[in-house]
Amino acid sequence: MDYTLLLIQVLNGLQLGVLLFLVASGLTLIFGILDFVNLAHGSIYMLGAFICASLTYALDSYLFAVILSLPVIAIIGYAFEIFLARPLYARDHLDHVLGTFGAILVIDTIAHLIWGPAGIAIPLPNYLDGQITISENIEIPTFRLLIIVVGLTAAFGLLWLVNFTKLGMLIRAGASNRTMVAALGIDIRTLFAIVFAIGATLAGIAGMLIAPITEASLGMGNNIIITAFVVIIVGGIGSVKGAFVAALLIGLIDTLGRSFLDDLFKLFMSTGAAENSAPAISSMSIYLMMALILSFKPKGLFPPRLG
Amino acid sequence: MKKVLAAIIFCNFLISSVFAADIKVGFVTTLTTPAAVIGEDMKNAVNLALEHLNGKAGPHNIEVVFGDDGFAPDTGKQVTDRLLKQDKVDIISGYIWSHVLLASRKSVLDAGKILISSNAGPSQIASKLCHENFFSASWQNDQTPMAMGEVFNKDGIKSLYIMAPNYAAGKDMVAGIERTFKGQVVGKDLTKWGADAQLDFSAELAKAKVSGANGLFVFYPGAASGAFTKQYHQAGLKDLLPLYSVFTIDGISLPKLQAANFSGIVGSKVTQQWDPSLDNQANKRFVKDFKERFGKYPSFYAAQSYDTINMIASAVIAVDGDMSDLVGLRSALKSADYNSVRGKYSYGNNNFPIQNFYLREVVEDSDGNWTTEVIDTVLTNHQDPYAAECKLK
Amino acid sequence: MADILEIKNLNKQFGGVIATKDLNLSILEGELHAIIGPNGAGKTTLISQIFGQIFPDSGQIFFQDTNVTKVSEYKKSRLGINRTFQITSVMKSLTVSENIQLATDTTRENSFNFFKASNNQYTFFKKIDFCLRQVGLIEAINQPVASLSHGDCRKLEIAMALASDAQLLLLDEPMAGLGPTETKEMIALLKRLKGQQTILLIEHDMDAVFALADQISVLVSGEIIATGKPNTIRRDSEVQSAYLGGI
Amino acid sequence: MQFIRSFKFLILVSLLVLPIIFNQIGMSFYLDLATRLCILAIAAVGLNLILGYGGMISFGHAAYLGLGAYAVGIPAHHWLYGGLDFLATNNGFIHITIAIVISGLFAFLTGLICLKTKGVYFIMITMAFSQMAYYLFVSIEEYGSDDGLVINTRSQIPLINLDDPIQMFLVSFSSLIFFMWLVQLITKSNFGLILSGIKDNEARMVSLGYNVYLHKLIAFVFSGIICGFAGVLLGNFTTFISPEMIDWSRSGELMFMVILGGVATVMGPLFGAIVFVILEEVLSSITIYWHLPFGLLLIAVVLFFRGGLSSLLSK
Repeated sequence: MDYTLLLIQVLNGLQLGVLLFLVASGLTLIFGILDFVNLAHGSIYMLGAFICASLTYALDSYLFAVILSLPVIAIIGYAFEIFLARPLYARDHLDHVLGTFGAILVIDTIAHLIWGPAGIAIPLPNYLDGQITISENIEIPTFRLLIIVVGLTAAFGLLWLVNFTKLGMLIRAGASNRTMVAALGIDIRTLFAIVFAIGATLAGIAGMLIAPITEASLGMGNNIIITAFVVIIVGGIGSVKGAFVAALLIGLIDTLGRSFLDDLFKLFMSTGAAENSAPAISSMSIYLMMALILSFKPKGLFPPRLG
Repeated sequence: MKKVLAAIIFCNFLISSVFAADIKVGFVTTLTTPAAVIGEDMKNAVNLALEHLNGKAGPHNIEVVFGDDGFAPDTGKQVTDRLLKQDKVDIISGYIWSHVLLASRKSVLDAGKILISSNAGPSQIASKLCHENFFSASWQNDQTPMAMGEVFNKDGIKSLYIMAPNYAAGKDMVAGIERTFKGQVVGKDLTKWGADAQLDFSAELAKAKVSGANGLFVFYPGAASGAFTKQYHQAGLKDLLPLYSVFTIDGISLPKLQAANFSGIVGSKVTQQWDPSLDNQANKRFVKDFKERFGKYPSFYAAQSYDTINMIASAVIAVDGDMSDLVGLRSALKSADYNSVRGKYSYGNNNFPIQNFYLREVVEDSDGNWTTEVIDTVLTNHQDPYAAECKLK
Repeated sequence: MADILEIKNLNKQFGGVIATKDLNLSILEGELHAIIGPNGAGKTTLISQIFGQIFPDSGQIFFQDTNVTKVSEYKKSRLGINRTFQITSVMKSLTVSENIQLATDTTRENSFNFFKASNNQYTFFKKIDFCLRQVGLIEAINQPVASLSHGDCRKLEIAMALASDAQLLLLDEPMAGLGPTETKEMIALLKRLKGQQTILLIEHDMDAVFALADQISVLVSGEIIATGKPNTIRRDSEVQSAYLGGI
Repeated sequence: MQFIRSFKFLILVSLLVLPIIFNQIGMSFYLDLATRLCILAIAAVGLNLILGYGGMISFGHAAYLGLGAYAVGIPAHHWLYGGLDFLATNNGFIHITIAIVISGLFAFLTGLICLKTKGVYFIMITMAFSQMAYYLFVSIEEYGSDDGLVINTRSQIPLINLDDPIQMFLVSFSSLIFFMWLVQLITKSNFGLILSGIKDNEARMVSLGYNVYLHKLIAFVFSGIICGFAGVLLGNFTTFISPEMIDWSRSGELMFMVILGGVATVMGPLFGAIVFVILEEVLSSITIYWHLPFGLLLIAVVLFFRGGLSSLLSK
């Protein structure tokens, strides 16, 4: 085993994990507290990427573009809550799924109309565009390191927010008992809208962070939304801590699977068969893990406590 | 409700029959999903070709009906069926993706129509699935990477790391490079493709970096190319692991890469059967008008689509608009007697072109736009390696 | 008469909270045995253990001399124990008669009848008719449950328990949330049932309990502090100080 | 009531007659459209059994369509190109048997695990299993991997020629009627009543002495088999199968047909399929941006027409 490669892949897995966390944490908050299934969460992630890309060209600075995109995305999340989510809270999950799937189609098509099908590459400032040498033969792209740092900061910020602030107390209370929050005399509608805007912003940040790597492109949200759902299901719906653990777990499994599974398979099957089945099995691995975890813990790793 | 829908369907039918043109050409490409960026280029080129022909092949009007394959084989097949049965086209063309072409092929050939691929050239169709009514206006998948393999041998590349998407064409590209490349392939990754393709290649690039290869060969067409090249650059591999690609850096990705000022790719090399700088009358007119109209260089997809329409027009003239004359159509197509933008070429027994392949380099033109330029002819009058396996004479 | 249910040294804890403590209880066949106690005394927890929704930490439960301590709820139901819930629990989207139908043994035993229509079997009509007349809901037979009043839903629950032919009915606060008139009707209904069925009743309404019960056990903090006839309990000083002091 | 009944009858008759008329006047495309519609409607009917009547929201039912289609494609592939002799056949009855066994088995095995979970967990775990099926077929190069498998010969069934589009349509149509009838029969039976009881109040059904898990599992398997059968027809109809047809978005489409039409109604899945297929067809022939009006329509249906199209009729 090549330990240098392993270390690099662990960092890559970490980077994927924190991105997943940024998307999934918003999803789990919205799901856990508002009991609202938002398939269109991935579209907000995509909008984050596109808006940031456009602003980067307009302002000629990635950094300012990110700063300016944050409130824009928060407002979009807020608007989404008012127009689509709010009328659907009282309905069952089926209606949420149908309505937000409709929203995906609408948002994706509008993005196609505004930005065209091509996708937009975001240029990075020079100080972010290079590599950082960690040791003699370990170099990783600066920007990927930045993603890890930003992601972890956001994660700990969110954990702090949820565990040690008044808003967080309400959020936790809301996750386990909605009527209690109402009984505390809190304007539940405002709380919901705030939670929705926070969730959207987190997804938007993820989009802004990934765009300089993979470009802002149509359909990028639909790729990540299913994985994000896997994350929150594995972690336990409503649990930010669960989402964090599951996101890192899935990021690592996916990345390590992609990089080492074919070598592993070559030990007991032909090279051709290994090269062919490894990608499929590694794409399958996160679903396998989810099925396994759910068959032992039907409510995920950290089910929110009730009552 | 039912009545209204029936009425809509009926009107649809009326409209299409009232304005029916003499010759209807079906053109299947990708108009949605991020891959639509290719489809749009092709559509533009088809419309430009029609304009240059004044919408006519001899005395016969030509109308092109576009179909969107949604980047998925089953949707592609469905839209092919619609073109055949609802729009009743006389001939079917287009197809960017090998798997879409493979899925749709049977419908067209069973209906007794001519099928012309404007891009995809999977090995199966060149060998055991070859058919007298199928023609390629582009190349067989293996050929372009085979040309690249020769370049490696000349440049003295000894070991190679390969990355390609996991679908028919991706596998053909890998097979092609392995055919001519004399060194050693030290690693290979086939990544997920399709509507939710993998776009973050961090794990694969990390493996490639430590693999000890002298070069990295990739095939990432369409929207994936920008993502790939950017990450290649960010991973700091430029000097360590030189990049060689086919169908990845092209007229579609270059403007985007230039907008992001990704100067690392200027000077990188690709192989192709066509280039905007090729010196022939048809190509000059095509490139000039395309640039004027759409504000950028045409891609090879566009060139092949432009050729497709001209090729069809030449066949229509040869049979004087009688599209039921399959024998006449076939022999006209097979003669390749039209002004192709790639220059003169001919057809092999499997109806794939026998043509030149060039080495091209990414350069900045006089207006400061990034494009490519031919620097060498790698293969001359090259026939694909599958022709012998095709039963056609 | 023999004991239909016997509970020996039952213990149950949730985290650090003791819900049931060394509990012993016998119920004679045919009697109406009421359990009273302050909120949080562990009454519902006790019923849930008897019915098998939760299992005790230690101790045994015998039903008709069979040890059923660790038998899960759906099997208990098949053995002949049935319960109603503190919060009304009926199938709201179905009709009254369908609810009864689901409660019968016949439906349960033919539950893998895939193709035979369920609603034209003669035996059902008789039983449904009987049960609904018992509780006075016969007019509502074809109504969807969603349209019933709260009181009627509680009656429906009793009817469902009857339809199941259970030997032992566990009724968890059947008067909860009922108005004065409805409470009177419910008491009358239970009076009619008394003697036909063995009933274990949990109830807050003291008037109802003293009017109905043959035996009363008083549960405080998971422990039974007294068991006896209504008059004995009424006079018991310990009970009065622990629970009835306020009256 | 009378009006609604005759309206439903009218829809069925027009679904049978109109496509054939269109075909006779040279618009054979609409015959194909109707065949596809019938096949998707069968799958929707199958899904409705558990989603509508049993309250189990499966997000993975496209997998059964795929399994059914591969049950045609794989034996036909070996029949044409050799290999795996025990599997090589173009006999339609064997194809159907394989499809039923495989999809039933897949439903049984995944159901064992899925049915331990509830609500959104159930939605996601069914999706996870169908994604696994997706990647399984992606990994089998012999059957075309990502590119899919062209089915070069249709199933052979005595007296029926599936190569004839009209016969293909008639087989699909009559299968649809059969399954609509069968599912209605099931839902009116004891088993169906119990299923509705479980959907309504699972805890209560347990306390009434039902083995809820087993009932759900059986319904799940039934539903899988119906979709598997639809898959056999789909494979024969399109003569092509690719993993793409198992993707989660296809499962979503099936779900939307059921919800659009109205859950737990006999005609709902058919209405849903009709509207879905025709809208897709009409809108996508008008503009490539057809997802925009389609999405807006979905949102409108959810916001303003609760209970789907069937509820509009019964108002």
